[in-house]
Amino acid sequence: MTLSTTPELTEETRRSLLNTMVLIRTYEEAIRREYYADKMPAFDIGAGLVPGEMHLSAGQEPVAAGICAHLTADDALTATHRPHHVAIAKGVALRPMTAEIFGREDGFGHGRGGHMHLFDPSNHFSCSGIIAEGLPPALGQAFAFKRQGNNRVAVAVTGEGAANQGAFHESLNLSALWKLPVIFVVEDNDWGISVPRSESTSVTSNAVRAAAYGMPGVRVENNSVEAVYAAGGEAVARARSGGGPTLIEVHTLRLWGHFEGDAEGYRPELKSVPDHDPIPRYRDELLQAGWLSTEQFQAMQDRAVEQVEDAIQFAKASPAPNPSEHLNYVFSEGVNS
Amino acid sequence: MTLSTTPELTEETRRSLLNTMVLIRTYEEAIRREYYADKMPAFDIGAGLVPGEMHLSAGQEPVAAGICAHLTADDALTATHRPHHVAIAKGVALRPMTAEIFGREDGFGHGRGGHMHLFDPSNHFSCSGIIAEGLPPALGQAFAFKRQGNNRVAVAVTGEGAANQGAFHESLNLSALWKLPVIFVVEDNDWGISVPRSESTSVTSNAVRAAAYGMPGVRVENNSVEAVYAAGGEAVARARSGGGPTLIEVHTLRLWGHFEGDAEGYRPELKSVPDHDPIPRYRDELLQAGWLSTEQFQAMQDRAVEQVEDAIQFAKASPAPNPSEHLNYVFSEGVNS
Amino acid sequence: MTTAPTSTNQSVTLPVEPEPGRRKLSTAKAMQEVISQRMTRDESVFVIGEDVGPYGGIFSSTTGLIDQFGPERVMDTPISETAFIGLGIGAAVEGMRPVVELMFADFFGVCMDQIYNHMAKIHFESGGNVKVPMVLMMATGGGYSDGAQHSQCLWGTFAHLPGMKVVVPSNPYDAKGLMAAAIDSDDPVVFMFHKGIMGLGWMAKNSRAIGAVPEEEYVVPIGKSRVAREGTDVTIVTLSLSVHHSLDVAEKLEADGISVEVIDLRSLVPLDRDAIVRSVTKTGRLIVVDEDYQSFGLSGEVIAVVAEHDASLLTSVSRVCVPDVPIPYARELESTVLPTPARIEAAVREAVSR
Amino acid sequence: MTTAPTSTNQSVTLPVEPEPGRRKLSTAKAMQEVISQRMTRDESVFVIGEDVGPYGGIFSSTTGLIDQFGPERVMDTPISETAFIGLGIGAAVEGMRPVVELMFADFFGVCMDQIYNHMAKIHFESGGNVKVPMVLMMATGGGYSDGAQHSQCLWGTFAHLPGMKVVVPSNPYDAKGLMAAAIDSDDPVVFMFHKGIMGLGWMAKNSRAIGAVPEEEYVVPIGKSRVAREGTDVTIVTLSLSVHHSLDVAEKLEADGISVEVIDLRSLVPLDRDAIVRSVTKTGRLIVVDEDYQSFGLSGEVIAVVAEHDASLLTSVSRVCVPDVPIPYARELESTVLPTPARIEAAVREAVSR
Ligand SMILES: Cc1ncc(C[n+]2csc(CCOP(=O)(O)OP(=O)(O)O)c2C)c(N)n1
Ligand SMILES: Cc1ncc(C[n+]2csc(CCOP(=O)(O)OP(=O)(O)O)c2C)c(N)n1
Ligand SMILES: [Mg+2]
Ligand SMILES: [Mg+2]
Repeated sequence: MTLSTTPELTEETRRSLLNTMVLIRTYEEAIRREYYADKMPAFDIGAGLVPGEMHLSAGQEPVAAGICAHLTADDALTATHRPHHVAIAKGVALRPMTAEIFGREDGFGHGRGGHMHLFDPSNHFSCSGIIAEGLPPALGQAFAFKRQGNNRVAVAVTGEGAANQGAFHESLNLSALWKLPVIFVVEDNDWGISVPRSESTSVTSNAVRAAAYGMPGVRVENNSVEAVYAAGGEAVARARSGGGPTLIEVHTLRLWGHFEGDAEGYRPELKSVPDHDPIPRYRDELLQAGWLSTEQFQAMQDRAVEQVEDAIQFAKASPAPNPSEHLNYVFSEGVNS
Repeated sequence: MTLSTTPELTEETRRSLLNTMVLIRTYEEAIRREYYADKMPAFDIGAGLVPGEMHLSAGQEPVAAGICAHLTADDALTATHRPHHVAIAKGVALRPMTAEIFGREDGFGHGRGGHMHLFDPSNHFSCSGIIAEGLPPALGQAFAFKRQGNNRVAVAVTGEGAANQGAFHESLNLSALWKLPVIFVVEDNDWGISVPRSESTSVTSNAVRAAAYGMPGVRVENNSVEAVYAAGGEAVARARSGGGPTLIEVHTLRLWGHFEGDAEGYRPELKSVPDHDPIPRYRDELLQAGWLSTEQFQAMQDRAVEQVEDAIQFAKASPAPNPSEHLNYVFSEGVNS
Repeated sequence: MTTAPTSTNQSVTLPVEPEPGRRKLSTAKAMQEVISQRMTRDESVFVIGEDVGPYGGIFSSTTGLIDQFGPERVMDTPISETAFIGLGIGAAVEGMRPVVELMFADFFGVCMDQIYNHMAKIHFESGGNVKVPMVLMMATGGGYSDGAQHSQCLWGTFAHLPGMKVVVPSNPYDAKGLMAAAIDSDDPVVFMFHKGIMGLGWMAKNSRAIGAVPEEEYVVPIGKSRVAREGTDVTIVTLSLSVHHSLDVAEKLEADGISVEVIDLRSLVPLDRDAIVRSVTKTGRLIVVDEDYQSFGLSGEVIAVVAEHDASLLTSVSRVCVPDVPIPYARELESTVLPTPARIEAAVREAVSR
Repeated sequence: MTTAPTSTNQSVTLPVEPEPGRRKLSTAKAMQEVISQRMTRDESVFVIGEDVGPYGGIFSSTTGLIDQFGPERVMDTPISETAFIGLGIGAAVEGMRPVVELMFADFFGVCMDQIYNHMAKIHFESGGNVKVPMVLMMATGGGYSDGAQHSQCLWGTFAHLPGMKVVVPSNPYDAKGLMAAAIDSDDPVVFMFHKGIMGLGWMAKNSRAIGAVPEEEYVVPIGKSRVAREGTDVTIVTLSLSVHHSLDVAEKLEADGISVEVIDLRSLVPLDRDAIVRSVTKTGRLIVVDEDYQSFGLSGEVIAVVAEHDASLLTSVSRVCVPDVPIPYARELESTVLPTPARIEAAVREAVSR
């Protein structure tokens, strides 16, 4: 399988895309390791240093890397229950993010939020665990940017399962109507937990749904980071220049379970899934074309491990929140009810 | 303006369509009369024999007549806050319906429901005042019919404003996916209360939204009862034969205010609205073509007045619900909480 | 997010509850006035919702604003409550101060996730780093035969879920001052106005729906109740339109030598627990009058607050609420389930007879 | 609608609360079993929801059903709660008996209109002419760091709104019998199962999440509470997982000579008011333990019920609930806001020390 590479990309951009993907994967592997470290042999979801549900994004790195390459810290992005890859690609700092995932005081939310509720105001990054409900707030961020008269944009990421939720429809209509600078990114990984796309979605491509709102829609096949990059570039440019919203669906891959601990009995082709891993594929392509050396790749990996392990050390060293402060942060002035 | 008449229609069918429209209009005019009768000179929404909000359907008769001509009492229909026209066309009995609108004991809901909550089980007719939320239950009725293995269908009627609500999207997707025998009818009367279609909807025709679900979509222009009849016939036949759902949007006309008492300051072209009244237009067309005589039309009107006034008399003669029974009907066995 | 405030709010501090003066306004006009004043002063305030533009709000909460501020700052939305309430949240997160109207409280079911899982929780989940300074206003209440889906109060439903303030004014003066406080608040505020207190020309109203309101801006602090009438025999704890019914009853019963104290809560969250306890301590009798459903709501909470303080204050306690039945359409039935003056009067007479 | 029942239910009457016997099941298995038994007997029963098919329900409420009954009667849905709950309503109206799963109670905000304005009100609005015999089941509760949007109980929210029964079992025996009653009921029933009582292999659980369950069908009538443990010093009124915590505490305190009575409510609607009053009359002390948010919910209602009966029974009253704060993620914080055995024990000791 060859990727449709975009001729005008520089070697550097290509390496940078790969680098982002490598950093994400390194992160997800490390979180996975930490997640299971103290839950075995009898898996207990609430036990260990990283408790609760854990939705990792391995395989979906091309979406994050390709879209976020066009964004700055001033742009906004809302993510889902599966937020790490886009957070990292968006430039969210690994230390406070990881501390939050570990439920520590130095986390973004002082341990109140957790892995599905990461808020980085300096990056205008946020996420939510309720399906498709991250879309409407992105509209408001885009609305504020438009009112400010600058060219900042908002990206709303969601899954293909989420595209059947009412909030999806309402958000696309309103953003098209008000010509808001939003990019809707649908990550089609073929599954919504155990439900295959064919049993959730009445059409084969969500891109066709863009026509229902008079907005451009594009489907990127093959989990190709360069094709995502191209589609994202066009959409972001359109939004920045006042051209309104775009819908991008990317056919991507959920390499692991829906959440950690998912036995995936419902996914018969599970064994062949790793063959489609986008990272070795892209790496080999760049190596073959001479755009990447083995040393460069090794350095990428080393740097990624270093950053990730630093963040994990930081998280582990951070204190737990003080239980006596359990009533804080409900309201800004401190009253509760 | 001429209507696109459907050649194969019999004279009788044409007269029957007109007859339904005349009955509906007669009904709405009578309700309007009764509604205002004891609210003047100072309009008080809660006063009089018919209190509360009142959404009348004058101008939208072609939709009701054209669609319901294909339905029997065994088919289901869910309507909106503006339910009278489709109720009447569906064959709902005028006496208990009117008694309910007057809040009387002999009404369908013993006075509990009112004008937005008419339930006629023998006709599988219901309505709801929450925008687009009448659609999902229609799916369930269609689902039950499908499971029963008969060829009954469910029709879900809604406004063009409602087509921007999340429930619309979810319902279309699920019905297409499960090939449910549903017909979605969008009444595009150009307005959602005071908001024109152009300020609510990002596309000019909701029929194009059908493509987002892989279902057939058709837009009927010009408020033509015969074109509605044709589109409805096709859609109902498709649903009955297992072909799944269809979306029909009809460009219709809200002849009066959103609700009674609406001054319509927002509708500048108000004065020209009556010129587009579909009933005199269709009547003249049939008269001109020789498919209707003046006597026949007069008889239609007389019969309509008779039926409607009978229903109103019935309602007025019906006792008010007994206040001591105010806790009834919460649960079937009588406990409340 | 908090890094990009666009607020041009020049406010220092507004006077707190000044003398009402002599100018009379309806509650609707008082709301329009204060929203207009805040919009004038603060570019970051804008108004969105269904029919808030040329129509001016179905219950006149926004009349005239579009003429004054134009369609850039007063926008009609599609019927997409989830999308436009979410839009308000996102704009608030970026430093704006949206005033969003949900036409009827009854419609919360189509958009509650944005309200309670997002608007109300983002500040907490972010450990205080992201603020959502937004007002979500909505009409509540029945009494004019609008049926089971358009007559509900539902404030108990909002108040039960943490993270949003819940404000329920009863009169024009409070509506203006509480709306100013709501727009100023860095926290999300649900502002629930009963249709019967708006002073609408087309709906029967209590005469107190029109009252004295200062022209200048001021705040009524959120979380402080008001003694709407002092009395010594019975405490009625109530809010919204029921305050007026209670005052009517209190006036009537004065002739019979029964002295009724009426506490207007003004907000459910925060709940002025001290004021409740203080009044019941004085009168020794408690009646909660609430147009919301009786069980699992405000009325139980008020009683529990007193019980936790001192249960001996509850030797006389009763509730006048909607008895856990949907609001019926027929006038004869609706007036039976609503907390009418007749029911309130009966409850007071019963209380003092014990 | 009522004219077209497709029910093939052959039931006469099921035994009411038979002896539990010796066979032990988890709550999840007890639920699967009874749904399967009803489906076998009644063609009109079907199951829909997200991941209820091959996955078997995220919390194992439907494991095995698709193998037994096939994809015609056990259907995975798109993530479209409004559409598929509405589908359940429409099918129920036509005489079927849907069992619909909302994966987490926390998601009610995306579909509440169908639930509270339709499922719960159609029977009333139709004057009793249209029945909605539907079960809406959902997982509730926290304790495993799932954060503010996946850990809520929220039963107070459902119970406040009229027209739906609200059932909250605490153990396998009750879950089976209450589910049978729910499927049999001609009224809509919200069936809320705490994740911590399901007996899942992958989650810490109380040992009582596995218990004796008869193999045959039976019903536990909806609306009748259970004395989970008799005692004389303090009454704990509670439900769901907190029943087990309360029993653990009661067992522990027995050694100290403190006798705790534990009332398992089993349903909020109908609420077994008599049983509450009866127990508090006996013990003279009331503690409400509730994993839902404290204010404007169940705990206030229970106290109000007693106050209305006889406030002198409330000289010792307290609440162990979630203190009006979203459920925090970090374990240290979450365990501080949940009604843990430690908090319950402290409340009991405090009560008897007075
Ligand atoms: C409103 C709502 N319904 C259901 C869920 C439970 N849920 C969490 S993730 C998920 C599947 C999402 O699928 P998709 O949108 O394709 O995203 P993916 O997990 O594949 O990234 C579901 C059903 C939820 N969080 N919110
Ligand atoms: C969820 C919800 N939002 C808002 C309303 C208030 N409302 C009632 S009718 C209406 C306009 C409906 O427009 P449309 O769907 O075009 O139907 P029409 O009135 O034109 O027949 C609105 C906004 C409602 N009833 N429900
Ligand atoms: Mg997916
Ligand atoms: Mg319309």
